[in-house]
Formats: sequence, C-alpha cells, structure tokens
Amino acid sequence: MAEHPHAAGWKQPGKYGATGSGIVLAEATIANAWNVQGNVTRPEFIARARELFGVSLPVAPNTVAMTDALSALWIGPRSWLLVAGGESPLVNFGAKRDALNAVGGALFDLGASRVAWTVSGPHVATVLAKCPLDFHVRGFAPGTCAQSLFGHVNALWVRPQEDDAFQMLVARSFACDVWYALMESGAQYGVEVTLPAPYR
Amino acid sequence: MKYSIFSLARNALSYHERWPLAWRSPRAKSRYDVVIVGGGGHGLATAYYLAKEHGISNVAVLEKGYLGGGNTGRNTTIVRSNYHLDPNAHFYEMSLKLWEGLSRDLNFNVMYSARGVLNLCHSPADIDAAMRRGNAMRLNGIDAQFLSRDDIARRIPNLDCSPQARFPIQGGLLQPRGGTARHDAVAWGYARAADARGVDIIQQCEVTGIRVDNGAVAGVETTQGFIAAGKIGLAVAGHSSRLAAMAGIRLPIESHTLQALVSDPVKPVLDTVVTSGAVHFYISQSDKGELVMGGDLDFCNSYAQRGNLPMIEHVIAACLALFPSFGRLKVMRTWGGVCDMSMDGSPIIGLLPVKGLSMTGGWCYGGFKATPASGWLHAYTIARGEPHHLNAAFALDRFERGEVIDEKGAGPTPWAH
Amino acid sequence: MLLIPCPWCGARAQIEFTYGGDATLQRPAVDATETDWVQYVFLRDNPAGAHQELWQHSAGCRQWLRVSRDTRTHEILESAPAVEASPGDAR
Amino acid sequence: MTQRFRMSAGGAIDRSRRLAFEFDGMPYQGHPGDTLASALLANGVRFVGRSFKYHRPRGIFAAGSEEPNALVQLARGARTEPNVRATTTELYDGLIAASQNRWPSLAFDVGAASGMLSRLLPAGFYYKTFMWPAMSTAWLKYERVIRAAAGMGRAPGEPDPDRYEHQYAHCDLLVVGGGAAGLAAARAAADSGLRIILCDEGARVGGTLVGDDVSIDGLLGSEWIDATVRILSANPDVVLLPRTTAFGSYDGNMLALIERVTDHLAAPPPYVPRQRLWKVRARRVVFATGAHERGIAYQDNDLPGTMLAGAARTYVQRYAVRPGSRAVVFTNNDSAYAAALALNAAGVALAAIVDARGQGEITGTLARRARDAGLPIVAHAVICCGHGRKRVSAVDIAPIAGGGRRRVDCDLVCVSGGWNPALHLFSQARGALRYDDTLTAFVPRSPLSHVVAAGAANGRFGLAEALADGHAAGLGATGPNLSAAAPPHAEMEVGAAPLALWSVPAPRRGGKRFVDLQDDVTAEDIALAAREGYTSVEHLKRYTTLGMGPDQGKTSNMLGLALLAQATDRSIVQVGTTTFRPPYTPVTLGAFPGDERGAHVEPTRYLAMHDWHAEQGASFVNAGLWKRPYSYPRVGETPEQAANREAKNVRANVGMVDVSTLGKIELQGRDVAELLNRVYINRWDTLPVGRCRYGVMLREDGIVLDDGTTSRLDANHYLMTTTTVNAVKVMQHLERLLQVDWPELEVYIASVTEQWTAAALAGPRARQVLQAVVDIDVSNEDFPFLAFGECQVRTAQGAIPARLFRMSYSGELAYEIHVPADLGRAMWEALIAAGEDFGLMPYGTEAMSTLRIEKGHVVVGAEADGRTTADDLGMGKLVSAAKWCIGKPLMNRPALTAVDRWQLVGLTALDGAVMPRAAKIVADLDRALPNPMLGHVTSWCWSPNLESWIALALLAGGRTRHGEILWAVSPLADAKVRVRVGPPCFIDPEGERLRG
Ligand SMILES: Cc1cc2nc3c(=O)[nH]c(=O)nc-3n(C[C@H](O)[C@H](O)[C@H](O)COP(=O)(O)OP(=O)(O)OC[C@H]3O[C@@H](n4cnc5c(N)ncnc54)[C@H](O)[C@@H]3O)c2cc1C
Ligand SMILES: NC(=O)c1ccc[n+]([C@@H]2O[C@H](COP(=O)([O-])OP(=O)(O)OC[C@H]3O[C@@H](n4cnc5c(N)ncnc54)[C@H](O)[C@@H]3O)[C@@H](O)[C@H]2O)c1
Ligand SMILES: Cc1cc2nc3c(=O)[nH]c(=O)nc-3n(C[C@H](O)[C@H](O)[C@H](O)COP(=O)(O)O)c2cc1C
Ligand SMILES: [Zn+2]
Repeated sequence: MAEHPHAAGWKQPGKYGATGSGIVLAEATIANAWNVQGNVTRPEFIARARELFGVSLPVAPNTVAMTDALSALWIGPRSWLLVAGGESPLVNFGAKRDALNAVGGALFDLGASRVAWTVSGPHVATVLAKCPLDFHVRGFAPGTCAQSLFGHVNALWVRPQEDDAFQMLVARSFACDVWYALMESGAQYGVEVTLPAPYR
Repeated sequence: MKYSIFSLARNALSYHERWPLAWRSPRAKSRYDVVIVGGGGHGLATAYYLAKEHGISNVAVLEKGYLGGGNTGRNTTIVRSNYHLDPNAHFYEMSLKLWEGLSRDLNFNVMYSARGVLNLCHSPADIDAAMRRGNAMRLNGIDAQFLSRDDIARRIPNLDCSPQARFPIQGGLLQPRGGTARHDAVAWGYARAADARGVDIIQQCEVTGIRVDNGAVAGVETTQGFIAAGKIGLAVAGHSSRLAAMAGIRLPIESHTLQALVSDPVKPVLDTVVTSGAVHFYISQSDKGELVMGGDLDFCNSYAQRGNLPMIEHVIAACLALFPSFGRLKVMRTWGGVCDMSMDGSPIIGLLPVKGLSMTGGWCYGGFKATPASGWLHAYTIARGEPHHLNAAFALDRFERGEVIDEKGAGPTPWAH
Repeated sequence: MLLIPCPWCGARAQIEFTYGGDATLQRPAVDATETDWVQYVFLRDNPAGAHQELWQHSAGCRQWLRVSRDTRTHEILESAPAVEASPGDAR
Repeated sequence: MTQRFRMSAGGAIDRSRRLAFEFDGMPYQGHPGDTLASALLANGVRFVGRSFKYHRPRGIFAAGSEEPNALVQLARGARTEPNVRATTTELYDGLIAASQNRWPSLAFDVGAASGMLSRLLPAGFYYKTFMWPAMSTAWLKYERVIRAAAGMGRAPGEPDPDRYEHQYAHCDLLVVGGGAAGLAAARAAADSGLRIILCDEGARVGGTLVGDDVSIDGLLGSEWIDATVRILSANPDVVLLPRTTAFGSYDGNMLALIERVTDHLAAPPPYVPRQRLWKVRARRVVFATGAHERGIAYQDNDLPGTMLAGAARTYVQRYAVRPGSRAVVFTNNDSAYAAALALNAAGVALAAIVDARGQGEITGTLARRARDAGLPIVAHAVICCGHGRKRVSAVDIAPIAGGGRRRVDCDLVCVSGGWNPALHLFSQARGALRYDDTLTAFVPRSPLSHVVAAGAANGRFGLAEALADGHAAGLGATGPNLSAAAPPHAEMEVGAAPLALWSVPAPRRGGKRFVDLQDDVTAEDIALAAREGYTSVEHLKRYTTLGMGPDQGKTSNMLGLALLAQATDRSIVQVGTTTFRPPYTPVTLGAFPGDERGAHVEPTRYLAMHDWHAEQGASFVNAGLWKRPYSYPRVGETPEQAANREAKNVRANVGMVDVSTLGKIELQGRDVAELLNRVYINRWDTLPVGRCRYGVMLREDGIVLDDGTTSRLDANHYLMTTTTVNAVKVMQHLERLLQVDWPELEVYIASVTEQWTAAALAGPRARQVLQAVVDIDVSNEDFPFLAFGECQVRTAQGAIPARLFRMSYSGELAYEIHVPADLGRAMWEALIAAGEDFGLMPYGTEAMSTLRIEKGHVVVGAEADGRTTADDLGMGKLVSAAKWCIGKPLMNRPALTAVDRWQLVGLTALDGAVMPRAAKIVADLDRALPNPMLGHVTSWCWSPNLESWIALALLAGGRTRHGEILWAVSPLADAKVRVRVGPPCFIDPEGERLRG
C-alpha cells in the first residue's frame, strides 16, 4: 500500500523536470562515518586522533580537514564527523575507540546513519535555499561545512572546493523526504541524477 | 439607554445622534474599596460581578491602554468547556453556562455562537485521548459527542478526510455547545454594564507599583497618581508576573507570544470551530467572513506583542493540510498577544500571599472562554476573602502541594502547554 | 525571525535553535529544602527587558548558549556558551 | 468589442497584441501591459462590484494595491480566487473575472435591500439587538443571515492545484520598491561590492515613473527606468525581483516577500511554482515604498466614476485609458493638477478643478501649468455631494465657507485628499512615526540603525527630492563609495502646502460620506463611535471596522483618525495610528507552506526496512513522524485480526517486530555511571559490564518523564534506549545537563538512533531461531535474562556484526538484535528464513501493544501520562535510596504521596463483555451527574491468550482495591461493563517465561 519511499529518481540516473541540468544530484556513498568527540584543549587527545586517523581535527568552527582518504568535519566544539567514501583509516572501530577513550575522548560509529548526496549545477544555491544558510560563496567559504535545516530536517553541508558542488548529509530516515523536496524545487531548473559515487 | 431593536429604530429616526456614552471616562478618585488592575474581559467582569453579586460598587478598573486592548481584543474567540480534569471541567462549564445568558445579562450582544467545537483525531492514540476526555465530560454532565470520520466529512465537507492525508482524520470529539463569541463585545459589554452599576473605568492609567503596608495592600501607584484601596485584584493576562513582582511575589508563570491571523473575508464556508492537536491548529469563520486561525506559541519569553514568521508558516501549513481548498484564500492580517504561560497550563485564580491581593491569570492559550466564570469567582474571592469551591483548586500554593492541574501532562515547562 | 549569534557558528536563524528558558536559575544543592526546589522548578522572574535565557543550537553545533535578549523588543544583547568549561576540564 | 476609452497612442502597453478576457460573462479585450482594471476602464466598464455591508455600487478607485473597491472573483473551478484586486491583476489572454457580493447579478442585487435599511444598521448595530428570545440558539439564526450578507468572494470548493515554494535569501542591502527613490538607492549602492536585492510589487519596476512625462538626467521617465534597470541587471551582485511584494518585516531584519511567478501567464510553464515566498535576511533595508493617496469624505463619494486623482493620471499615462469623458477634480494639494493636466492632454473634458485652498495658496508649478492651460480652477471650494445611481453623473460644488451649491455634470470625479507615505513596513520594523503638519501625514520620525525609508515613503513627494533621498539611502548602505554614480537629476518643482481637509458636511441629513470604502465605514459612523465613547483609535477601528478589510485602510485610516480627532477635540497626534501589521497586502495562504503541503506538511521518517514491511503487505500507522507496521494482514484478514494472530503466535511460537524507532543514545566517558545515577531513579554504577537494566527517568517535579533499558557495553560505555516519542527530548535533556548543569562530568554522548536497525525476537522458540544465525551461545546459562553481548549474524550477504540484548517487552523469552541500519534487511531476512520451521511471524505495533498489556508493561504516554509518579506505576521500589536523582526532591510532596492517588491496576471485563474504548471507572452507575470518576482505562485489548478483554488502568487507591468489581463506562459509546480489579500483570507474573 505505502508508496515506495524512494521518490522518483533516487539512484536511477536520468533527467527530471524541465530540460537542462540546473542541478545535478548523485548519491555520495558513505563507506564509513565516525563521530569523534573530545576536548580540544587536551593535546594528547588531538595527537591521538591525528595518529589514529591521519588527519588533524580542525579546531576552527565549521571547517573541514581533508586527506586523500577521509574528510574531518567540525560539527561542534568537541565533536567531529569523519567521513570516508572508500578505503580509509576508519577500520578497527573497537580498538580505536579504546585508544580515544584512554585519552578522555570518545568515538561513535555513525556509518549507517547518514545518507549523502553531491549537489551541484548552476542552480544549486537556489535549490538549497530552502535552508536558511547563505550558500553564496561569500557566505559559505570553500573548505567549510555547516549544519542547519532543510525544510524541517536537520542537514549538514560541506563545500569542499570553490565550485558549485556541495555534499549534503541527512539522517537516513529522512532521506526520502529530503530527496522529494530536492526534486520538487529542482524540477523547474531541470534535475540531472547521475550514478552514485563514493563520498569525496 | 437599554439596547434593543426598538431603541435602534428610535435612534434611527434621530440619525443616531442621541446615543449615550457606552461608559463614562471619569477621573480616578483617590480611594476605592477595590481596585482591579487590567481592563480586559477578566478585570471588567470581576468589577461587574463585584457590583452585581456583592453590592461592592466603589470599584475602579485601571487599564494602562485602551480597554479590551490586551488579549481580550486579540484572541481567536473560542469558547468551550471540553476539559478532562475535574477542576477544569467544572470551572469552564460554569463559564459556558454564564456565556449562554451573557448577552441578556449585559444587555449587549456578545454574539455567543454555539456552533460546536470539534477536536480532530488523527491516530488511534488521539482517539483514545479524545474519548477519555469526552467520557469524563459526559460523566461531569457536559455535552460531548464522538464523531466518526464519515460524520465529520458530512458536517465539514472541505476538510481533507482522505486516508492519504499526512495526518489522516480518524474521528473527532464534538462539543456542540462550544463555539465563539465576539471578543471586543465582551469587553465593551462588561464595561458598559459595570459602568452602569457605578464602577469607574479608568483608561490610560498604568499601575507602576503596589503599596504594601504591614503585609497588606494599601493601594497602587499609577501613571495618574496613587490610588488607595484595601483590596486589589490583578487581571492583567500576560503581565501577571510584573504586577505580582510589584508586591514582591514571584509567580509560576512566563510570558510568551501567541499569534493569530485572519484570511480575507469570504462567504460562509465553515460553521464549526475545528481544532487539531496533532498539527497544533484551530480555525473558525467570523461573522464578517474571515477565517480566524491560530496555533502554537513563538517559543521564547516575550512581552513584544508581536511574533515572527515561522509560526505563521506553520499555522497555515496545518490549515492547508486539513483544508486544501483554502489554499487560494489570503492572509489579511497577523498579530500577536502576550500570554501568561503557567507551569501546569492552568490558571491561578485566588488570593496571593499579601493581604488584600488577589489575581486571576495564567490563562495560557485559552482564558477568553473563562472570562465570565473567572470574573464571577474572582469577585467572590475578593468579596468573601476566600475562594469559592470552584476556584479553590486554582490556588497558587498547588505547586508546592504537588496538586497541579496539568491537563496535557506536559510538566513544568510553560511553553509546552 | 530572530538572528541568534552562536559563538561558534555565527549568526543563525532562530529556527535552528531550541529554547531552554531562564538561564539564571541555579540548580539547588542536592540536599536543599523542598521549598528551594519548588522555587527552582516552578517560579520565574519573567522580566520585561533583558532576559538571560538558554538556547540550544540544536540544528547546528548542538551547543547550549546563554543569550541575553530584551523581551520587549526581541533585540539580542549578548550571546555566550552556556559554560566556558569543557568536560573533564575541572580535573 | 472595441476599447472605446483607449487612447490612440501612448501608454506602457503593447498595442501590437490583443488579449481577450471576460468580466461577468461579457467578452472584452485589452493589451499586454494592462491590468484588469485598466482594461475594464478601456472598455467603459466602471461599475465593478457591490460594497461589503450596504451592497452599494462601486467602481475602480485606485490604480495599485491600495484599491478598496474593485475586488473580483478571478477564474473558475479549482483555481478560482476571491477578493482579487483588479488594479494589480495583470491581464492575460483568457482571463475570467466576476464581480462579488451580489446576487443574482451586479445590476440587480437583492442584498442591496440592506442599503435601504441602512439607517437601521449603523456601526455596531448588532451589539444592540438580536438578544431575544432568551435561548442561546436564537443568535445562531440571526447570525446565519448576517454571515451570508457579509463576506466578499467565495472560497474555492476544490483543493488548490498549484505549487508554491520557499526561498531564503541573504543580502547586504534590500531595497523595497523600485520607483524613482528605490532605483536611485540601488544604483548608488551598486558597484560597491554589496549584494543587493531590489523588489517591486509591479510587473515592471519604475513605480509612478512608468509612463510619466518627466525627465531625469535628460531622459524620459521610462527611458531612465530602462537605463537604470540595464545597469542593475548587468551587475552580478544585484537581484531584481519584479512582481514581488515585501509584506512583512520581522525580527533580525528578516523581510518576507511574495513573488507572483506565474499569475500573469495564461499558460504557466510546467514545474514553475505559482508563487514564491522569499525570506530575506538583509543587513540593511531601504523602504522606498512610495505613498498612497487618500480621498475626502463627502456625500455619495463612493459612486462608480469616483477615483483618486493619481489613479486617474496613471490610467491615462501608463495605460492610455480615459477613465471618463468629463471630469471634475477635487483636491486640497498640488498633485491633482498633474492628473488634471494629464486628463486634459488625453482629451478628457475638465469641468472643474475644485481646490479647497484659496487662490493665493494655489502657487505650485503644476497649478500654474494648469492655469496656463486654461483649466477651470475653482478655488476655496469643495464638492459637497455626488449624484447618480450606478455611476456618477454630476457633483454639487460649493464654496468651502458654505453657501450656494452648484451642480456640475461629469462622469468622472478625481479626488485627492493628500498623500500618506507607505510606512507600513517601516513601522513593522519598529520605526517610530511623526505627524507632519505640512504634509498632513505621518512620516518616519528618524531612520533606524539598519532600516531607512526613502522617497515618497519618507515624505519626499517631489521627484527631485525623492531621487536625492533614494540616492542618499543607497550610499548610507555602502559607506563612502567612490564608484557610486552621480545622483540622478530631475527638475525641482515648486510645491504649495496642502490644506488639511478631511470631510465636507453632507447636504442631506443622513447622507453617506464614505471614509472606508472597503468596509463601508462613513463619517457618520465615526461620529457615532466618538459619541458613544469609542474614542481610542483602536476602539474606533474595532467598533466601526475601519481599516479592517483586505486593503487594511490604505486609503482610509488617515481620514478616519483625523475625523475622530475632530469629533473628540484632539490633535491627530493624540489620536495616533492603529498598529501596522503584516501582511502589507493579502498573501495567498498556499505560499506559506510552500512545498511542505499536503502529505509533506511534516516530514515522514521511514524505517530502514520499510520496503520489506511494505512488500509483506504491512498496514502502517503513524508513530510520531515514523511510519511503523501496525500488523501484517494476510488475504482476507483485517489489520486487527492480523494483530490478534500475531500476538497469539508470539506466545505460542515466535514473532519478530521492528523496534528501530526506539531512541538510542550512546554514552562514553569516565562519569557515565554518575550521570545515569543522576538522571534515572535506579542505580547504574552497580550494573556489571555486559548487562542491561530497565530504568525510569523523572522530570524535575518528580513525575515520570521516560523509561527504557540501558546497557553497559563496557566499563565507561553505555547504550541508553528511550521511547520513540521522547528520543529527541531526552537527548536534549542530557546535552543540557552536561553542558549547563554539570559540565564537570566527563561524558560524551551521541544519538545513534539512525545507526541501528533493531528487531525484537520474542516467543518460546526465539532461542532456537536466534541460535541458528548467531555465532555465540545464547543458552540461558551463557546468555541469561538481561544479558548483553556482541556477535555475528550469518546472513545471505555474509556475517554481520550485531549487538544482542536479552530483554523482553512481551513477557516471553526474547532478544533484541541491533545491526547497522544498512544491514538491517539482511539480518531481518536471515532471521525470517531461520524462523520458517519454528512458526516465526513478523508482528506489528498492535500485537506488540497487546503483548505488553497482558504483561502489564507501562507505556510513557498512556499509563505514564505526565501526571503519574513512579510509585503510581508500582515502581516506587526502583527509586534507589542510596543516591540523589532528578525529581527526587519533589517526589514526595503531599499530593504526590496521597493514599487516593490513581495507581496502576489490571482490569478484566466480566460477563464476556467488550472493554469500551477509553473508559472511565465509576463505582455507581446510576448516580446523578457529575458522577465521580475513580480512574480510567489507559490501555486495553482483546487478549487472544486470555480470551477476554483486559485493560490497564489508573485507579484511585488502586493497589488496595484488587478483587473489587467496578464499572468501566463510556457514555460516548453508550457502553458499560463490569470489571474486576487486579494486579496489572496478566501473564506469567513470576516471569518464568522471560527467564526461561
Ligand atoms: C492569539 C491569541 C488567541 C487566543 N485564543 C483564545 C481562544 O480561542 N479562546 C480562549 O478562550 N482564549 C484565547 N486566548 C487567550 C485569551 O485571549 C486570554 O486568556 C484572555 O483574553 C485574557 O483576558 P484578560 O482579561 O485576563 O486579559 P487582557 O484582555 O489581556 O487584559 C489585561 C489588561 O491588563 C492591562 N494591563 C497590563 N498591565 C497593566 C498595568 N500595569 N496597569 C494597568 N493595566 C495593565 C492590559 O493592558 C490589558 O488590557 C488567546 C490569546 C491569544 C493571544
Ligand atoms: N504629492 C505628490 O505629488 C506625490 C506623492 C507620492 C509620490 N509622488 C511621486 O512619486 C515618486 C516618488 O518616488 P518613490 O520611488 O518614492 O515612490 P513610487 O511610488 O514611485 O515607487 C514606490 C514603488 O514601491 C513599490 N512598492 C510599494 N510597496 C511595496 C512593497 N511592500 N513591496 C514591493 N514593492 C512595493 C510600488 O510598486 C512602487 O513601484 C516621484 O515621482 C513623485 O513625484 C508624488
Ligand atoms: C477574532 C478576530 C477577528 C479579526 N478580524 C480582523 C479583520 O477582519 N480585519 C482586520 O484587519 N483585523 C482583524 N483582526 C485583528 C485586529 O485587527 C488586530 O490585529 C488585533 O485585534 C490585535 O491588535 P493589534 O494588531 O492592534 O495589536 C481580528 C482579530 C480578532 C481577534
Ligand atoms: Zn552553533
């Protein structure tokens, strides 16, 4: 009875809505996502995290540190999300959690809890403007991330580079609703759905 | 001059040039037996019943702005007594009974319109809660009916009763005697009737202090000078904390903005009051044709008497989820009022811990419907120096006793009620 | 709609936040009297004017903030982290 | 049909194309660039509607959004829309409109009878009558008549088929209004690097300049607009939004705008929303919103053919329409001379320009030009009444000092009572106002720190000063801006002060002099209100309904409050204005939810295994935002029958239910046990690693907040579960405690609700099923009741890491299995396959509920209803005496420990009866009402295992009443049942099954 939750297009490449590719959507498959928490004022915690994940946790709010294997997103003054789309140091969860616990930090596995998309194209800022953030490059600098609401749903955006592409992450139970909203507002500019690709 | 169709016809002959003042605007005397602070429905009703029921007419009602300019003049006019908990049920039912005779009592048509109040149920849990309440009402001698989805679809054809709705309508609790009343007329009607019994209504007179001597009130400081009184009743919805603080009392109350809005006027499309707890929404159509609707608070303390867009968006989204055919109507005006949100969602009507001081307040979303009973019981409490059994449960000390009247079970978070 | 300055994320729309009420309330000691607890749990100053209040940046960095806001005008006067300390700092 | 009143040249319309439209069933034609109003006038249609209260004939009064009269019903069917202003409705091919508030037709309107009774119906008449007979239902009957007479257009009968959307925007400068002042402001700020948005209500920007014969920087008005728009459009930092009205000014400099994207199109392109709601966060705002002209109250000033002078000029210059053939202009200020000149140039005969001012005061540039053109100016004079039935045919003119009236034939009266700056939004932004005696209008007192008004909105009515003011406002946003263009230049006009003239005495006693055309408020109504003591301007408004119509009194409020001032001997300042509130003009309801409409009004949360449930034919139920399987009906089964089967099967064999919606919070850190000790009534430091425990949380006031099991995964690592509905609340509660109250605790928490898919496997054969797929020994010895462990589940996709918990909600031998959400289906299918031989069936929330009622397990929201204590639920003994916890200090207040508290009990229906829904419990059926209630049923079900109806209930002193027989009654359902009170647990009270 219930309509298929995955509204038209998800994971099915193709063009939707008006002609053109005003926005381009692709699922960015997450291989793993871990939430690191800890006190930045403790050098041993920062050092341990660097050693475990090969990345320096960014301390400036809403900034991103990237390595070839993963992105470390500042999501709170004591909280980071490490996201990898493929092979990465995000393995041996238990051992790494113990190692962080030992320096007063914490580690949580959120690998299955988020769905991510790469949203790009000339109209990206307009389509994402269902969110109160400013997606203009002057308001959302490359190399930063921000959390906010998309409609009624909490979401996280990352702008890795100075182009029109954002990564957008939402909790998995809401993903269908958010997808619907993206398609609805994107249709007037033309939506191009491309094949899923690993999160970058 | 008594109002009637005959006086109207007579005055028409003189081109309505002979109507008298509805109420005087006297200069404040230096002393009254009782001073009522707040010229909203509750304050004016208190004064009216003091004079009418207790023969105490050396009374002043002090209003900082224009009378009826507080929440009495900005509420969505829903009148009902469909409560679950006994103290609420008995109190609001007394009020509803007073509403039924109010126009004639005041000789002022307050347009109490018993068009029915329907609470929608969208889930089995909603139905359980509504039926539990309805059963309690019936055992308390209050009218209530449970309507099936089909009954509702017949009665209110523009409601979306389809099972595909996000919050499908599965039934509803109707109180047939519930309805609406004309908000401004309530203030004006009480003012005129109180004035006729000798009560002084002083507008543009803000109370800025309460003088307390030896633990008892002596009078009020106002923008028009000191006014002595041995008894002071507060009826200042939204501002209760500020007035109580003048007498050194902290209340279990926060002030929050509640917004409402009206559509442009259209020919009759809705003749029941419809509410939905699931989407926090209520709506009725006024006699002028506007759809009057509201929903939740703005969720932060405020005395600004204005709100922000998100709640308006939410109210309208809820409206259209229920009534998709209203989509092409328009919002004509939005506004906000300052509500006293109490810690258990119920009012405080009774004596305060300073001799001679009493209050009726803490109305949260819904004190308009309480106006007649609140005034009546407040007057009783002032005149007798003790509460009536119908307002005894609404005493301030119920919080320390643990005897809160928490209709929603939301706990001591005032904005959750 | 309020624009609430988050000490970490910058000025953000009100809808990203959850209100937490009066920030001046001090949790009584565990052995405080019942009266102290009644006052803490139920009574409020509810001022008209500057109000110290808590907001959580719930759709953002999830931090609880202490905001000073004028309840008559909604003007935001100040905003700071709820507490400056981090877990374990005290040790 | 020919457009008889269309001039042969001029206007900002596209004469090369014709648009067909229909009004009240008659076909007409107009041109692109027309509004419905201008096209109607071009076709000679002047009588367009009936008034609100008296049903008087009304014509087009204005040319913009201030229009009070010309409201029409647009379109038919699902897209019909009431109360649409003809003056702002762009014409499109095929437009259909109809007049409103008349029956059966505009010309013959039955409701017009109320006009004849109008002497009986002064302001507020209904407060004075309709109080008899005494029955409270009597008013309902009068009300029906009153309601039917009021209202305006009709609401559509079908759902709105159109789509709307929302958009946030951010800018450094928002300019509202693209007239001379707004364009000058935007141009001055452009090129400074600021991000600018300029919006204007109109189809094209330019405001009053469009079609105007003025010169700016040597260009004609329209040319200057085009040139400026070209410059602005070329700038990537500037966004121009035509057809966009700013309607609300909110806190934090947030402006709400409504863009009419497709309303002007006959055939909107697919996918494009009809309207777009913009929420603009602006660093600075310039309100260049222009000014509204107002009328003058004289007798019968509402006859069709009476319009504002500025509007008449707009119809001539912008739309090339002659709004009449022979005009009388009535003014107290200079601006109407521009209209007179324009009309004259258009070939409209000017019968008279009636100016209330003395000859010596009529000195402005425009008046001189009119005089030079030989137009007949009658100084020191007023119009004292109009004549005509369905349109004006003449007016009476008289000296202002009184005396001889003279009748002048005309079919057009152009009135100007002065101008009011449109400071609605400025005032909404908390800008203070000041009454300007010279302008006879309210103007902004002073700019705010981030908000200024400019041009006519700021009381700068002349073009030259409006341009200069706008330019300065633009520079105010940029600071010193070297690249700014030079201020635009226009010829300065010499103006003469207007005369404060609000009304003219009516020659006929009782003659109607309209102040508010929209709500039918007359000068006499205002006098009546004053006489009766409704002397606050707010009382005046509410008593007479002045300014309460869709136009919100744009052309009338000022007039009304000035008349009130006169009637009560006060100054206009003392009377003051009413409050300006959003929206500036009415905004379509549909635009507010945008895409969050219908089924999307709130998001829907789907389980990771939703597809599987759907494939099995589950019927779903809303649980908070979630969709959960209610039951899995087989062919021929109702959902309820299915639930019965499922519940029975759990006790007989084994069932499996998706419990992923439970809130899950993981906690790590040295002080987790301490935190848990503080938030739960029971103890956590004593819980061994690898064990689970049921916990109850209280609110600060000692009432039950939430419950759930929490497991100790490791020394300093716990997993807490919460109820589905409270998941978010509990997370915020913990974050607040950790960040605000107890920052010294070293605890890190994360919500992992979305990370795990959880299945509960319950029933006597659960162990056999489970053992078939997991790699650890789940025997009672190795994995006893309340054990926790990690394991691997063998699935078709390989081995999956899982968390295993031995806990039971159903009262049966049961396990909960948690796996990462993306592997949920694999785990689930592996168990379903393994369970095939054991009679495993999935079950839904309804069977789950039945099972837990049989077992006497409480649910937060049902048994714990926000008023219940732990002791009420029989859990008083869980409260650890050894420690403090939240809620403990207030838990023992007198009323919370009274002996007659409502306590949890079990009820069994006697006599084979059906337990009524949501029943109340009474001792005596036959008592007179009110019949005291001893308690109520909180949850109930048909117990397929006990084969009777049972319930959990809260009952006064319930624990001492076991064995009593009482009544469970539902007056709503007319049902009553004898019930026996007993303990809340109906099945296996010793717990042998779940420990077995
Ligand atoms: C948007 C909205 C919708 C509502 N809808 C409903 C509804 O549908 N049904 C319902 O029953 N209730 C409703 N309510 C609640 C209802 O309006 C109020 O509970 C009720 O009107 C309170 O009446 P009152 O006389 O106590 O207060 P008010 O009418 O507010 O009167 C209090 C008066 O005290 C004056 N005052 C304050 N301080 C001072 C001072 N220091 N000195 C002198 N005077 C002072 C104020 O100016 C004010 O006029 C709604 C409220 C709002 C805001
Ligand atoms: N007394 C007089 O003679 C008099 C009075 C008023 C205006 N004027 C003339 O008006 C001009 C002044 O220029 P101006 O720019 O100040 O006014 P304007 O009327 O030319 O422009 C105002 C613009 O703002 C728009 N607008 C108004 N409210 C809006 C809203 N809420 N949202 C979006 N757009 C909105 C209007 O559509 C209009 O285009 C001069 O040409 C002047 O001569 C003269
Ligand atoms: C039941 C009700 C109906 C209303 N109907 C209208 C209306 O038809 N037109 C209107 O302009 N305002 C209407 N209002 C709103 C008032 O104009 C006003 O906004 C409200 O009383 C609050 O006052 P304030 O805006 O002056 O602060 C209505 C208010 C109420 C309470
Ligand atoms: Zn933040």
